[in-house]
Amino acid sequence: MKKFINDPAAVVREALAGVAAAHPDLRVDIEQQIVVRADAPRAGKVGVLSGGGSGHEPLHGGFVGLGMLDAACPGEVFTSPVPDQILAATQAVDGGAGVVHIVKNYTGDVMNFQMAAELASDEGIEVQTVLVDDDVAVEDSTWTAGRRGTGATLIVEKVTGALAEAGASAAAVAAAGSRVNEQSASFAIALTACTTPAAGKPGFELPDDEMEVGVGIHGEPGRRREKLRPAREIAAMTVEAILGAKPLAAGTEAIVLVNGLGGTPLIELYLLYGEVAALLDKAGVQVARNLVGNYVTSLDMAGMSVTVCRADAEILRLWDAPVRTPALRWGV
Amino acid sequence: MKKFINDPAAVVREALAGVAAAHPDLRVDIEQQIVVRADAPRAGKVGVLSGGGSGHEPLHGGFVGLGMLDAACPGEVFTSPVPDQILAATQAVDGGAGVVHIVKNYTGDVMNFQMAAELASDEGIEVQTVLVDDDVAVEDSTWTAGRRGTGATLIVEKVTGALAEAGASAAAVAAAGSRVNEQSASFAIALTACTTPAAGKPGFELPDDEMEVGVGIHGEPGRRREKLRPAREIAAMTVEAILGAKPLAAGTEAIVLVNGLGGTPLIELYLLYGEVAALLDKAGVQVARNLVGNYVTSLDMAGMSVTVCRADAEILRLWDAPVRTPALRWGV
Amino acid sequence: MDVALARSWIAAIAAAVAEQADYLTQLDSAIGDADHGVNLNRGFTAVVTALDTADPRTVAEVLVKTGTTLVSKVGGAAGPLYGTAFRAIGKALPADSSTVDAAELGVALRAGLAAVQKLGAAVPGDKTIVDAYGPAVAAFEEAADDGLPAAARAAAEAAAEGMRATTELHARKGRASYLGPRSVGHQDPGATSTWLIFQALADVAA
Amino acid sequence: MDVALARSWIAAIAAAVAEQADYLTQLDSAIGDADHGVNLNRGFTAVVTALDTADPRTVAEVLVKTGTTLVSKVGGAAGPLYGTAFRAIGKALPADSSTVDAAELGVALRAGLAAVQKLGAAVPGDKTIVDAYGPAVAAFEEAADDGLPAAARAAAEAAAEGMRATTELHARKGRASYLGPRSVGHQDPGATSTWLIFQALADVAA
Ligand SMILES: Nc1ncnc2c1ncn2[C@@H]1O[C@H](COP(=O)(O)OP(=O)(O)O)[C@@H](O)[C@H]1O
Ligand SMILES: Nc1ncnc2c1ncn2[C@@H]1O[C@H](COP(=O)(O)OP(=O)(O)O)[C@@H](O)[C@H]1O
Ligand SMILES: [Mg+2]
Ligand SMILES: [Mg+2]
Ligand SMILES: [Mg+2]
Ligand SMILES: [Mg+2]
Repeated sequence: MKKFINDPAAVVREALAGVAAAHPDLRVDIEQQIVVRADAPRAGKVGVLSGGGSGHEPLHGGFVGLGMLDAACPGEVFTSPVPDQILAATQAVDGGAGVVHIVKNYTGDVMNFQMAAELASDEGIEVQTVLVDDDVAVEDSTWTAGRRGTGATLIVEKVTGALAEAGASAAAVAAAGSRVNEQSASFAIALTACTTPAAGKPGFELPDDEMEVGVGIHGEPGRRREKLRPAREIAAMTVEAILGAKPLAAGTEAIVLVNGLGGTPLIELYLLYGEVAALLDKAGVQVARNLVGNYVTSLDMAGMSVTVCRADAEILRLWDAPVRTPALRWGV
Repeated sequence: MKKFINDPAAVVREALAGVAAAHPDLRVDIEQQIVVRADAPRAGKVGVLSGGGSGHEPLHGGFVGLGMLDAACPGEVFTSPVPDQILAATQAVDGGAGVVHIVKNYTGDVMNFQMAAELASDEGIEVQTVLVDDDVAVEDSTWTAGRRGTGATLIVEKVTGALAEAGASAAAVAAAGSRVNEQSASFAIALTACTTPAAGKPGFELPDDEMEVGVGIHGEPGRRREKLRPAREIAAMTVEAILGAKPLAAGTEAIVLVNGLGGTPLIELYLLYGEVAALLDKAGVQVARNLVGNYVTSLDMAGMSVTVCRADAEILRLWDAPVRTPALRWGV
Repeated sequence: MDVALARSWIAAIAAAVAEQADYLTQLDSAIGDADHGVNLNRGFTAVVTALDTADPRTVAEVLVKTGTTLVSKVGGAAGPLYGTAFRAIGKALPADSSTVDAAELGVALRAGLAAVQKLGAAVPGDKTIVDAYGPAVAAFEEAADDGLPAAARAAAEAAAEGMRATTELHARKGRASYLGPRSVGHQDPGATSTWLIFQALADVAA
Repeated sequence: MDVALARSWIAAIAAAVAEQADYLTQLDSAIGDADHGVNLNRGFTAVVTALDTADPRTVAEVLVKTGTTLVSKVGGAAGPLYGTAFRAIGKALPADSSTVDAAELGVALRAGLAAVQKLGAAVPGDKTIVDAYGPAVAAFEEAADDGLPAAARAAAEAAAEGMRATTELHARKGRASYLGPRSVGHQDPGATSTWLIFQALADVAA
């Protein structure tokens, strides 16, 4: 295993120490593993927080700040945070107006956040939960734990954060988050497996001429394995899967994310974005906003995901609202 | 070779098509391979441009925009741009006040930019050149082509761009760029080789327990090969090399960049940043500003570089000035 | 089972999980996210410390403390599931008696299974903890009249069989379900750790 | 050498570079940045097209056009160096005569070398183009009295020898210099392409 680490068991805490050193404007509690906005809690403002396993950086800690998350609670690598930790973050951002939990749809995340919400409710904090399940590679059937939460999480966090910043109620913030989720679809393809510090070796072996199609962000193999194809065809598979699952009427505006899984360089992501944009254009979709980069990652996995979010005027307005976080910043 | 590409020979042009699609506020000339700010040239404003081989994204195209570069001219992968291309970019940003070329110190880059500067001068455009050679792994002796330009390029581009935006003369902008370069030192370590699309396989084979020390950003092997060490020791080697080459008096303020070479995930870069910050703190260096991420890359290389730039009040003021580019944005 | 035996059981689980942590993680690597062994090892290490500190007076307290600690230290799917299971087992035991008999433990184990299924909504055949836990409880109940050692041995054997049978199953819950039919051919990590738990009981009760 | 032979020379270089592009790139991969073959191949492909379009009337024009095209298509170190060399060679030839003799070509090749050294500041032994080009020009000059075929053959042999000798050299110029002593043991890509250029001359002049 080739990583810039000291001890596999200490990676998350030591990375948090780096976050603390790099961003003095965030409050990082390394013991509790929570990252909180310096000005939280703000009386009367709905707190927005998210969390999940580590290994998806900049998600979620990189999105804490003005106009986005009030707190993040990163678990161990690929392991959802524990209820105590989520509760601590919830308390840290509760300004009396309720707290919105943004939860990616994984069994572990859902259960731990649910337990934390119960604990918070015992303490009189109103918690609303937005479940993100945008990954259309996983058919939502009795055969699975449901669709996974992936790239759309970023858009949900941006939109809910902006709405909370504007003073909306917890119910309104949560409703907007759920709407973004419902209007989003993602699909991912990997060229290599990632290596968790704990396992020390790649999760699977992929021959030089093959790719995993329909992967998640936890290093698991995808829905199927196929021969490696040119970027143009990969983009087409991806866009077809997305529009197949959540069709968009011609003329619809969308926010599009071409996201790297951690080990894919920007030059390839831009090349893919060019292909994706051309395909969406052909399908009559108007790309109103886009983001190209490594945002919702899977450690060092070489791979990419595409997220398309149907956007109305409200979503675009909230997307454009000022944001000041380590990984996403504009307007301020 | 596992990459999201169509044709190795078309990677740069196709990635530029993606840049054009993603950033309608930039003018991208795919034929000429140049990326230009929409409002260039601005009468009376010094044009700041940079270029070099592709494969270092977001450098340079990702830094074109308000408060930073007016144009970038990306060559083929790891191949400096040609004089015609540089000339076209120079003409595109010449507002009559002269143009500053920011050139990383490589034989090819230096020669091509020099030829372009001569062509521009033939056309009556005053060109000033800032040579960046911050990589202290390469001793500046008769035995080398001189120190390489690496991470400090970002800081030079930010500072010169801000100064040009503020209306300074070409000579003043170039002088500030050279000062940043002189006050900067970088050192890089790689865990894997990168693969250029043209070569189709990694530049070198590195055993699982070894690292290349003192690498550049072109996939070449480093100054020496060593056993892989914990992040803490790697950070120490790096900081020692930097402070050894350009010592900083206790209390000195610095801008610090912990940079990934393209294949290293953010969680590792933050972990490294924590180590680097602690070491600099121990050495009495005050980290006034920092940046952690993949900014000056070498395709998919797993590796990192540290850049330390001694910063005075003017440099910090220019660093903090508003910037609005695809890869660096604040204050606007 | 008295407090000492209950604590031996937990200590034996902790030892087994520590020893098999890599194995569990490798199983999870094939069809999940390569953290099951690390997670449980972190959890049971914390449980051992927590029990030393708390010094519980009843079997029920031992098991509730175990569950509570797992919930707050493990995370992922296994943390809430095993945590809730141990809490439910503890809560189903007589609250004030310092020993419990095999029949009482059988009832409590059944309550633990119910809690896991309530929380995780898995049914037999979904390729989860339930596929080892279910048969183990049934075997335990059936042999409860023969005393704890026999019941625990029967439970461990049934858990092992259930665990092995998960290999051929197509996962419908947890991360492995994302793989669809590709989950077939791999033994479930959670069912495997469940077997370790029942085997530890058999070992200390023997 | 007349215009047709000059164009055959360039065409032969283009063919050799195309055929050896991977080899040159692999050599550059070991001590550089793995682009030398791709770069020259792109450049000489463009040169062939440019010559077809320009249809030059003199040997000098052929070579100046070649150099100009290389400068504007290759990039990197090799583009300016080879581009400047061919431009200097062309400019050193009689501007209006449609044929040049071996002695005139020798003088021009020497001017090309001087231009390369002026631009790149490399001296013999630096592990560069100069290490093949220098011996080749010297051998060409020495054999010029025996006519073009003999002079070109001598130059190609000397270039090959110079190229092979770069393997043992410690680079002091270009990217390979960054490797320090680790550059030793690898043949220089630029010296190798220089040999291809002189070998192409020997082949067409034969
Ligand atoms: N809904 C569920 N009910 C019962 N057991 C489950 C359920 N979902 C997952 N599991 C079990 O959890 C195990 C994985 O645990 P672990 O790796 O620790 O958590 P995670 O999947 O969050 O990484 C699986 O092997 C499976 O046995
Ligand atoms: N200063 C120089 N003078 C002469 N030749 C040089 C010089 N620097 C580099 N070279 C030659 O250029 C070759 C590399 O060319 P190429 O790979 O195309 O350019 P780059 O090094 O910019 O990638 C080297 O093998 C060497 O022979
Ligand atoms: Mg997990
Ligand atoms: Mg090059
Ligand atoms: Mg797991
Ligand atoms: Mg090269």
